Amino acid sequence: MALTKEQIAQRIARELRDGYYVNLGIGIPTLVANYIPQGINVVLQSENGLLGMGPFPFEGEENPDLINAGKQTITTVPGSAFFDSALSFGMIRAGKVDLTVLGAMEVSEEGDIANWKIPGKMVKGMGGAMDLVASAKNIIVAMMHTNPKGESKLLPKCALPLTGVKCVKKIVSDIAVLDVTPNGFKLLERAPGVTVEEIKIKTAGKLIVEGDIPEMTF
Amino acid sequence: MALTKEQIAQRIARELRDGYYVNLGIGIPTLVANYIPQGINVVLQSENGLLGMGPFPFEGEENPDLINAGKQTITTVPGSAFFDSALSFGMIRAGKVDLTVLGAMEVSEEGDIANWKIPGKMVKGMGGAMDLVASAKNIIVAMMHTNPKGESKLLPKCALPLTGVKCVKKIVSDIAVLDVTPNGFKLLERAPGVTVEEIKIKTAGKLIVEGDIPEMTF
Amino acid sequence: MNKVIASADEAVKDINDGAVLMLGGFGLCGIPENCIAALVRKKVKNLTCISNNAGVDDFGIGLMLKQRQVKKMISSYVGENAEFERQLLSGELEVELIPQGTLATRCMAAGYGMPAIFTPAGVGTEVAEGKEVRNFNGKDYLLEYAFNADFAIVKAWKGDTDGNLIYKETARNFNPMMAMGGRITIAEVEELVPAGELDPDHIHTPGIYVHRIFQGNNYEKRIEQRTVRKKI
Amino acid sequence: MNKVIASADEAVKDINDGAVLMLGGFGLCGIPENCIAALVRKKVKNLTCISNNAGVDDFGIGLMLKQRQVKKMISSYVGENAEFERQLLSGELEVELIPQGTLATRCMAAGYGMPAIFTPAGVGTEVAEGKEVRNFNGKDYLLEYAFNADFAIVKAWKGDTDGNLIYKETARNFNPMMAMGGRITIAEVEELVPAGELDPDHIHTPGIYVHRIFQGNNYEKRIEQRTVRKKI
Repeated sequence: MALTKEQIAQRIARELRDGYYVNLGIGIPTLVANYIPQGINVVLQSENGLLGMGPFPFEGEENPDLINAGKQTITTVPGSAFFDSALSFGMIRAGKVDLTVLGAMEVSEEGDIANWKIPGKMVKGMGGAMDLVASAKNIIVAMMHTNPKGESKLLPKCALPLTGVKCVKKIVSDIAVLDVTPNGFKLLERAPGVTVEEIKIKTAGKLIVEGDIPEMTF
Repeated sequence: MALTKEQIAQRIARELRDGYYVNLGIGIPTLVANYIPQGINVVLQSENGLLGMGPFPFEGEENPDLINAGKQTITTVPGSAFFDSALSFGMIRAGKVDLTVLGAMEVSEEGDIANWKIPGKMVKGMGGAMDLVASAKNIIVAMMHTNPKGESKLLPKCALPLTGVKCVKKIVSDIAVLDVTPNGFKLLERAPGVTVEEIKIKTAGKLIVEGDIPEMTF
Repeated sequence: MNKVIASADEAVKDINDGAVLMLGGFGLCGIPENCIAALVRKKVKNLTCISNNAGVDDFGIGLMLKQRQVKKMISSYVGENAEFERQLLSGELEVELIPQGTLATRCMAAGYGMPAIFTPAGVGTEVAEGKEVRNFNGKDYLLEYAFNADFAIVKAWKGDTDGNLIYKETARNFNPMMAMGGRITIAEVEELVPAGELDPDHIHTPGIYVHRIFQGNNYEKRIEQRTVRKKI
Repeated sequence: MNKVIASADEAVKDINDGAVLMLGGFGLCGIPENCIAALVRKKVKNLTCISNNAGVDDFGIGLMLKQRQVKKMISSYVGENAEFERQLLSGELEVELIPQGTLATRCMAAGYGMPAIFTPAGVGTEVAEGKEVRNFNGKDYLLEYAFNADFAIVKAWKGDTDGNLIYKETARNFNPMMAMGGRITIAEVEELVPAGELDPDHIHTPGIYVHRIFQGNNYEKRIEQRTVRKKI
C-alpha cells in the first residue's frame, strides 16, 4: 500500500540526526516536524529569517509579525534567533543548513529537480527554492512517485523548467525510498506491500535494484 | 604664518554641513571634532563599527569595549549605533559617509594619495585607509605642505606607494587650501601672512592661481 | 539630523512616475502599510517595484496593482493575487521573477557598495539565461548585479529621530537590506522615539542609511495564512 | 544541541599545527583572551592567523608570536608590536597586509557562501598586483576571494547554550563575520545563559554558525590607548 503523506513525512523524519539544522519546504515537508524522533534535537530554519521555528500558535495567539516561509502564523522555541533574509540565504549558501526537504514535480536520475514552473500555467515564482537546491548539502525530495495522470515523476531528464541541477540526494515517495547516485536512482526501501516490480514500472529514469529491498515499517 | 594643527582642523571644520556623516582619520583629522561650527550637527563614524562617536571619556570612565579606529577610549552620543566592521565598510563603500578627512604623506596633482608605506621602513599596514579613499564621496586631506626636509608633499606624481588613485578632492595644509581639479591643484586660500609666492615655491605639482587669493581668518 | 517628517504623504511626495522602488516585507508581514496607502492616494504611475511579493488583491502592493500604478514587479513569488494574474496574462504588467536569496543579496549588495555578487542559485536553469557563469572551487555561480533603486520604503518596529531602526521578529525579512539599498530610504515605524532611547547594540539598521522617518498609524497587519492549533 | 564545552583548552584541543585561524577583535578590544591563552599553552605551531591586528608584545596574538607559533599573519594593521617587527624583518614571520574593509568583507563572504566579492579598495595600488580588476558603472573593483579558515575563534559578551551570540559595543568589530566564516567556530563569552534567555531580536550571530561555546573567565580587557578628558 502506498504511503500516506504523513507516512512519507514520518519516513523522512528518520533521516534527522541530533543537532541538525533543517529547512522544511511547504506541503509534505512541513509535516516532517511532527515526527521528529525522541532524543533527536533539530532546529528548524525558516528562510524569511528565523532559526528555531516552533509549532503553530494556539488559537487567539497568532502574531502577524511571526510567520514562516509559507506565510503561516507560527511560534518560536527557546534558543531561536531572528535575522534578515540576506543572512538567512547566506547561511543556506554557506552550507550551514544540514538538511533541506522539499517537494518536486519532477526529479531526474542525475538529481536535477523541477518544482516551480509549468509552461502555459500562471507562474507564481520560485521563491527560495532555487537558492535552497543550489546550496543545500543534503536535499531530500518528498513527493508522489507519479503524477495525477499516472506518469512517473522520476525521469531520465526533467521535462519541466529546472529549479536546480544535480542536487537531489534522496527521494522519499509514496512507494519507495531512493538515493540519487551517479548511476541512477538506487532503490533502498519499498512501501509496505508495494513490489519492486511496481516501483520499476513507475520509475521512468534508470533504476538500480540490488539485492533484497526491505519493506518500510511504521 | 603657517597654520597650527588646530587651525588646520578648524579650517577643515568649516567644510562640514548640517547632517553630514563624517569619518575622521588619526592625527590632525581627529581634532576637527573640536571645531564643529555652531548649529551644525554631524555624526562621526568610526570604521571599527560605530556611528555617533562622542568625546573621550572622563577619567575613570574608560570602557575597554568602547574604542575608536585609533584604538582610543571614547564615548558615544545619543542616537549612536554599533555594528560589525563589514557593515561599517559597507556603508563607506556605498557612499553613505559624506566626508572623509585623513592625513597624507604625499598627494599628486591628479588626486592620488600615499599615506601608508615608506619603502625601507617597517610597514604597519593600511588599516582602513585604502577602503576609505577608494569609496569616499568627498576626501579632504589634512597635512603639512612640506615634509620635515622642506620638500613639497603636493607632487606631480606620488613617489611613495599609493593608498588610492584620483580620490582627494581638497587639501588643507599649514599654508593653503587647495582643490584638486582635473587641471591640477587650484589655490583657494592662503594662511594668514603666507604669500602666493611661498605657496608656489612649496608646491611641486601643477598649481593654478586665478585672481586674488583670500587670506584665511580665524 | 532632521529626518523626521510628518506623514506618509510627505514621505512619498517626490516619488514620481517611473520611479524604481524597493518595498520591504515578506508576504503581508512587515510591509510599509502607510507608505503604500500614500502611494495609492498619490496615484503615481509606471512604478518598478522590487519586493519579494506583490501583496494580495485588496492589501499591500495589490492596492497599487489595482490602480495600475505598477509597470514592473521584480519579485520571487507573486501568488495569491488574481488582479496581478490578470494584468500579467494581458501583458499590462511586466514581471521579473528572481530567486529569493538572489533578491535579498542584490539589495544587500547595494547597501554594501558591492556592484555585483556571485550566487549558485539558478545555475543551469532559465534564470541563468544571458548571465555570466563563473566557476569557483569546482562550483558554478551566477554573477548578479546590485539593485539600484530610487527609493527604498521600509517598515520597522521602532525607530529614533536619527533614523536608527529596530525590527520585530520575522517582520524584519527584507526590510534591513532594502533600507540599505535605496538612494533615498523612507522608514515608517510603529513607535518613533527620540535619539538616545534605543540601545545602540540593538539597532538593526543604522540611521546613516535612513533619510526620512515617521511614525505610522492604524497598522492592520493582516495575516495571510492563519494557522493555529487547538489548546489541549 | 550540546555545543557547550568546559574550557578554552577543550575548545582548541583539535587545533593542530598548520591550522588556518580567524581571530576576532580589533586591537585588544573584543579578542578571545581565553582561547589565545589556551593556544599558547598548547604550543601549537605554524599557524596562519587572520586577524585585523596582531596584538601587543605581551597580550593578544602577541603572546603567540612570542612563542613563534605563528607562521603567517593576514592583517590590516600590525603596529604596536616590537617582537612582531623583529620576526618580520628577520624573515621568520610572513605577513600579508590587506585593507581592513577587504578583510572584513572576505570573512563575511565566507559566512554568506559567496566565493568572492568586488571592492574598490586597493585599485591602482600594490594591493591590486596580480588581482583581477573589473569595471562596473565606470568604477574599477578588485575581485577578492572569501577566506577559508579551519577555525574561527571569537569573543562575545553573552551567548546561549545553542550558540547564539550578542556582542557589546565596539567589541563587536570583526567577531560576527569571523563567527560566520570559520569551518568550525569557537565562541567564548563573558556570560553563558540557557537557550531562551536571550531576546531573539537582539542576537547578532545566530547559533547555526557556532559549534562550540564556553564561558570564559578572568577577562583582562586591556586598553591600548587610554584617552580621557578631565572632569570640569
